Amino acid sequence: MSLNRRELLGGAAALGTAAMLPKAVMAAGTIQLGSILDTSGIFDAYGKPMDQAMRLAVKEINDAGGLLGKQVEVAAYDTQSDMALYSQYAQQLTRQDRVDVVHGGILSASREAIRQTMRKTKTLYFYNVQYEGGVCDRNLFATGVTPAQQVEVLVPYAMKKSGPKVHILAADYNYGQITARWIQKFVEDNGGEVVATDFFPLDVSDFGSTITKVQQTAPDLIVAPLVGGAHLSFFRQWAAAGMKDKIPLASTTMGVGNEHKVLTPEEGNGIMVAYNYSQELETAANTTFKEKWQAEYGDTTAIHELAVSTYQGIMLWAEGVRKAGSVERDAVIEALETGISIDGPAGKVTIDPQTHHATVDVHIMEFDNQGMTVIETLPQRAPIDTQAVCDLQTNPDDNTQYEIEI
Amino acid sequence: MAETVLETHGLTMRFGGVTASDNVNFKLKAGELRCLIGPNGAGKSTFFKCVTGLLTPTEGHVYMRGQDVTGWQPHQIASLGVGIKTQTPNVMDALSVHENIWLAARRFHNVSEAHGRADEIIDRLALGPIARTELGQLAHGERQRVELGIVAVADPWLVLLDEPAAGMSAQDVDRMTEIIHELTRSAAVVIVEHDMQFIRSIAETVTVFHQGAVLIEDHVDRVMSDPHVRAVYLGKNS
Amino acid sequence: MDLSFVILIEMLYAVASLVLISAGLAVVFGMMKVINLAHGEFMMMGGYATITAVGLGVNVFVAMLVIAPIVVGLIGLIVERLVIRHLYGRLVDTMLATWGLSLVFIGIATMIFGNTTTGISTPIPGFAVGDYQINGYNFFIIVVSIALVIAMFAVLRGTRAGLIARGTMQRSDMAAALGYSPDRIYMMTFFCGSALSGLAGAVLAPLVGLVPTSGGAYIAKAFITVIAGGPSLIAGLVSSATSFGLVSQIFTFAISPVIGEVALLIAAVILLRMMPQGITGRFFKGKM
Amino acid sequence: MGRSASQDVLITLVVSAVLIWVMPLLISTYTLTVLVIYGMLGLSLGLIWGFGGILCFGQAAFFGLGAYTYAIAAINIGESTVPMILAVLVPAVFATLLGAMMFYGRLTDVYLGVITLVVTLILFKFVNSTAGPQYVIGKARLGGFNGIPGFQTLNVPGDPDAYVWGDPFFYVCAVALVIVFLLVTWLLRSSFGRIAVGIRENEVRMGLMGYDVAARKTVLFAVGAAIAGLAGALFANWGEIVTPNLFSLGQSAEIIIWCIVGGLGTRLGPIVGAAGLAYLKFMLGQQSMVDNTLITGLILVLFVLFLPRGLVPAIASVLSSIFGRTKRRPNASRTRRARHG
Repeated sequence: MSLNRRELLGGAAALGTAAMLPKAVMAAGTIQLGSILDTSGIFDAYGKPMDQAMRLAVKEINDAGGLLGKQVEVAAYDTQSDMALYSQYAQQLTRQDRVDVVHGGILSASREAIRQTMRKTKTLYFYNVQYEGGVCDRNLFATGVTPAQQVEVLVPYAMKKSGPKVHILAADYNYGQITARWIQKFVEDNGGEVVATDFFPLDVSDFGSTITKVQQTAPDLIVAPLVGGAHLSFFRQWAAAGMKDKIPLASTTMGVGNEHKVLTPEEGNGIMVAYNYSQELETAANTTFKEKWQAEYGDTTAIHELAVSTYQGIMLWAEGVRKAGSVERDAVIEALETGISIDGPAGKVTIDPQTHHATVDVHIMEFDNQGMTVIETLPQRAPIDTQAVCDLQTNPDDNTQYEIEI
Repeated sequence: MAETVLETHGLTMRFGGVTASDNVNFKLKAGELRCLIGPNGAGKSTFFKCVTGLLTPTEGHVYMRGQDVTGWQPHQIASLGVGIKTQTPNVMDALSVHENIWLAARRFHNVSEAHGRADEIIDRLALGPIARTELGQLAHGERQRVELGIVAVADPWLVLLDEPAAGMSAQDVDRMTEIIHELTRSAAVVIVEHDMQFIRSIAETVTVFHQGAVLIEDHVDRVMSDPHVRAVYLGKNS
Repeated sequence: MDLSFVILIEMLYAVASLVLISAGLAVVFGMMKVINLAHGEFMMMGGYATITAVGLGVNVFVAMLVIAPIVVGLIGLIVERLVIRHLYGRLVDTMLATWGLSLVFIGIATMIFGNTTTGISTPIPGFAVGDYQINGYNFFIIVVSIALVIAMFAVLRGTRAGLIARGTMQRSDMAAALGYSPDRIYMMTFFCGSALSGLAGAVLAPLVGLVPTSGGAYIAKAFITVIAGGPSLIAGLVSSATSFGLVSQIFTFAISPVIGEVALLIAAVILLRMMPQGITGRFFKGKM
Repeated sequence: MGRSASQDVLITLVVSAVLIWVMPLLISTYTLTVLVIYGMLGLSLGLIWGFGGILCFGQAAFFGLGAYTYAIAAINIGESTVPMILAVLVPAVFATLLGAMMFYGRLTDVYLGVITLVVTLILFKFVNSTAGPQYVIGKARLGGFNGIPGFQTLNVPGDPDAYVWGDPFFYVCAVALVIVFLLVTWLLRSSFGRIAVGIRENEVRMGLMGYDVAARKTVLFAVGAAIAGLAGALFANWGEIVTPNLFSLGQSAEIIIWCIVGGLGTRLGPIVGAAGLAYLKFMLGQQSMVDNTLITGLILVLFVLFLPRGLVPAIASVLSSIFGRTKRRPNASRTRRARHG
């Protein structure tokens, strides 16, 4: 690809547009942080707390005197759960608002919709969401957990508690497909067997036949990376059929958007999960964080994994800026690549220079009375899945989302 | 001997258990004007619909100029040069008189010829003053007249009319009679009607339908005096 | 043996839930020739009404079977008075207006309840059939929809209101000529239709997680079932729900839930292509 | 039509030239591009619904099909010219088959609506469940819910490295819309277009005149689909990603709303409706006071109740009453009937 020509044309276009436009009024001497999240529409259960976390983080930074002596100003857009608006607002943020960094994107599709725009316009981009892993792009930092980080610890634990025969029920999209493969790998690595794998599109909400089918395969354990409101029905119908005490459940997704607060204790108790964050984490950092959230929003029930990832993502970026002494993209990337870490509400988060992903603490947890009780903490798990395919140190021009061959 | 333009062999149409049209054999010569009469439910409208392709007969065949057209679509039958007018006015209400007639002419002629033909028919039917008016705003009689114009503009050799005089004023009926006579100069005409007054004024040969079958087929005067026909119309069984 | 019994129950359940999902829409369409595209949102509101009532301490069955239908029926009444009544006889316009209303309801529900999935747990425990566990709530849904069909039949056959309703279905002008105000009949019909939608949403709520956009999942299925059923209210509803329910469950068990849904949709296309007036337009003409 | 053909073309060209020059001064070209694309999509439904009486609940199916065809072909071919052509042809062929099935089956209004809706749902469900690695066309993974990113975007024909993007892409889209608009104008002035309007008004009569109604509706339907497909391909280029949402009922709904709000039975209405509402949606995303779905819904309800003919006819009648021009009176019953088609 002749990138030069493209950049030339595009650059000229951007310049031309900017010159003609009434430039967004921005106070000189502030740092612009762009945010692009679904705060309305069907994904707003994820997006709203993320937006709150973002604003909380920025407020904290500003209250402490800002970055490099400048205040951080937020330019936030609501993409209304509409993929087309991601492209539009990404252009708005990069070409008109000319922000210094963009945090945001929820679904993988939304990330892919804006990632190239960020890259082309050389705008540093943070994607702060648990996702399927494998994105290799020097311009992007992904601070959420990836499947291997979760599955590697969750599967052995769950199998030890139940048995070797595993049935996988996964959401039928990118994330579910990739996670299912990782589950299969770790089940086999631990001497188990996957008896069946079923995929469900995100709008399937009737699991009656599935529950019958699971009983035919008679597994010892179900691992269910199911996603979203419709799939929540599975856990409810599973309990309603009286299966909950017969076959244990584990999930890599349940609870990311606080879904466990919707299930009753009878439906939820005992489901095994592994995440970076839980509201029930009994650490000083988490207590402080919840107090700050409480002071700002009055209610901490909305905090979830993705909100905390966002908060940590912004703090990592801020740390990078401090270290670089500049908001200029390349300087910040270099600073982040030194392996910067912060202590977030969920523990220590370190940037992995090789992949631009994060090394985080992973907690094995079980649902208990609509909370997530930490059973075991595994500190500083590296993003081994992405590490297997991506090395930005030797190949900084890489711009691919790899599907990791296992 | 004039050519046979329309012929049916054993035309039968059943709806569930009801036989609406029962083994009808019918023959029409070129240039002939024929009225189909009969009380309500006698099967004349069903016969009409089978002939025009609006219904596909259960049994039997329809021939036009010797060609088997059984089961053809209305548009295929119309394309042969058959003009059809259904019972209720079937026109394009949001279009003007001229547009309505032009569309009919356009089927068989190119754009400019179609304009010429349309203008000519509009003149002939004295529709000139309302040529640019939308049909939705016209009176019933005028709309019926426009529909006849639509039929006439295509130069048909066979014209099938279902109750053309229904709901019209005496004056309108007179004009209608005139137009139909004019049509017979170039085409065979079949009229489904039960207005006896109108039939007397227009018909020579009439075919009487009763209970789906042909009861009698003869000159209008003889039919009118036939005791069977009278009985049928008065509802008695003879 | 156990397995075939379980599958049989699943099939019955599929048919029953289709009946339930479509009943409200069928009543409104059958009587008024109005297609209420906000039907799914009425169901969604039925679900929220139930959850809210249960949250306030009401017995779950009272909430589902009494409170939700009444609440949604009243909402329907308001909608009918404000919007639908101005659009009678304009099929497409009512579709568009109710479509707009569905968006409005989604918006309002989002503002009140947020987009977080909520729900209540099923009030009936599961039980074992041989080696298999089945969801006891499925039986409840089957029973409710059978009761519903019988009730609809009884009302239409056995009551004065039903007689008027049947008359209106056949010839709306006749009812008016007999001195019954069509305005009132339509108002009542829309109330009943909305209440049925509310009931369906309420009864299905314990099985699924509820979000303001939940209605969208139902409307397409209900729409297809009602149209494919054709002009006869009960016969159409039952016959098309049965055909679609069976087709989708057979494919679900044989292959996967997605294929089941696709099979339902393909069956609808084939059915409508073969019988453009719906099943009852062809086989049950003039019955109810 | 009131004006002569050449006048019409001249006015269209002048007005669009002015707009293409002025609009980028007011709105960023990136946003304008998508407004233009949506305008084209609105026009595609406006043509078949407003002038052919075919209410299609699944116009988004053709839009999505165009976008996916482009993306898949572009990945496999690596040059954008053939993919662009395919993106127009594939939806048109698909619509021909679908249309023939429906129109020769004499399906009308609601039943037609159900079939188009169902077909859209099938496509959506299918594409949505293609996340697995087994769903590959040539080199292109279908990607399921996540869609397909990273395909070759529009290039100067014959030179795969000369990308057309940014401002130039806007001009390409704008000119494409003008060309499509002129083609639609020409089509509607032709006998074919006038016959289509006749069919919208009275199918039976047109059949009795000897016109093969089913064939003509099928052709019109395919033309609409081709335009939607072109819009889809341009959209794919604009967003640089295609996702199953393009096929969604929500997308179909929006197209219908654009037509209603803009005005049915006009060529300009659907374009104005599409661009206006899409821009409104874009503006609403910058506030969080009121839920945006609510506003869209309210607009639709209010339009159906109070301005059922849509904006463009309403403005036209206001203008003509102010300037007292003896233009043909816009007929209310016309749009009404069209909708019931």
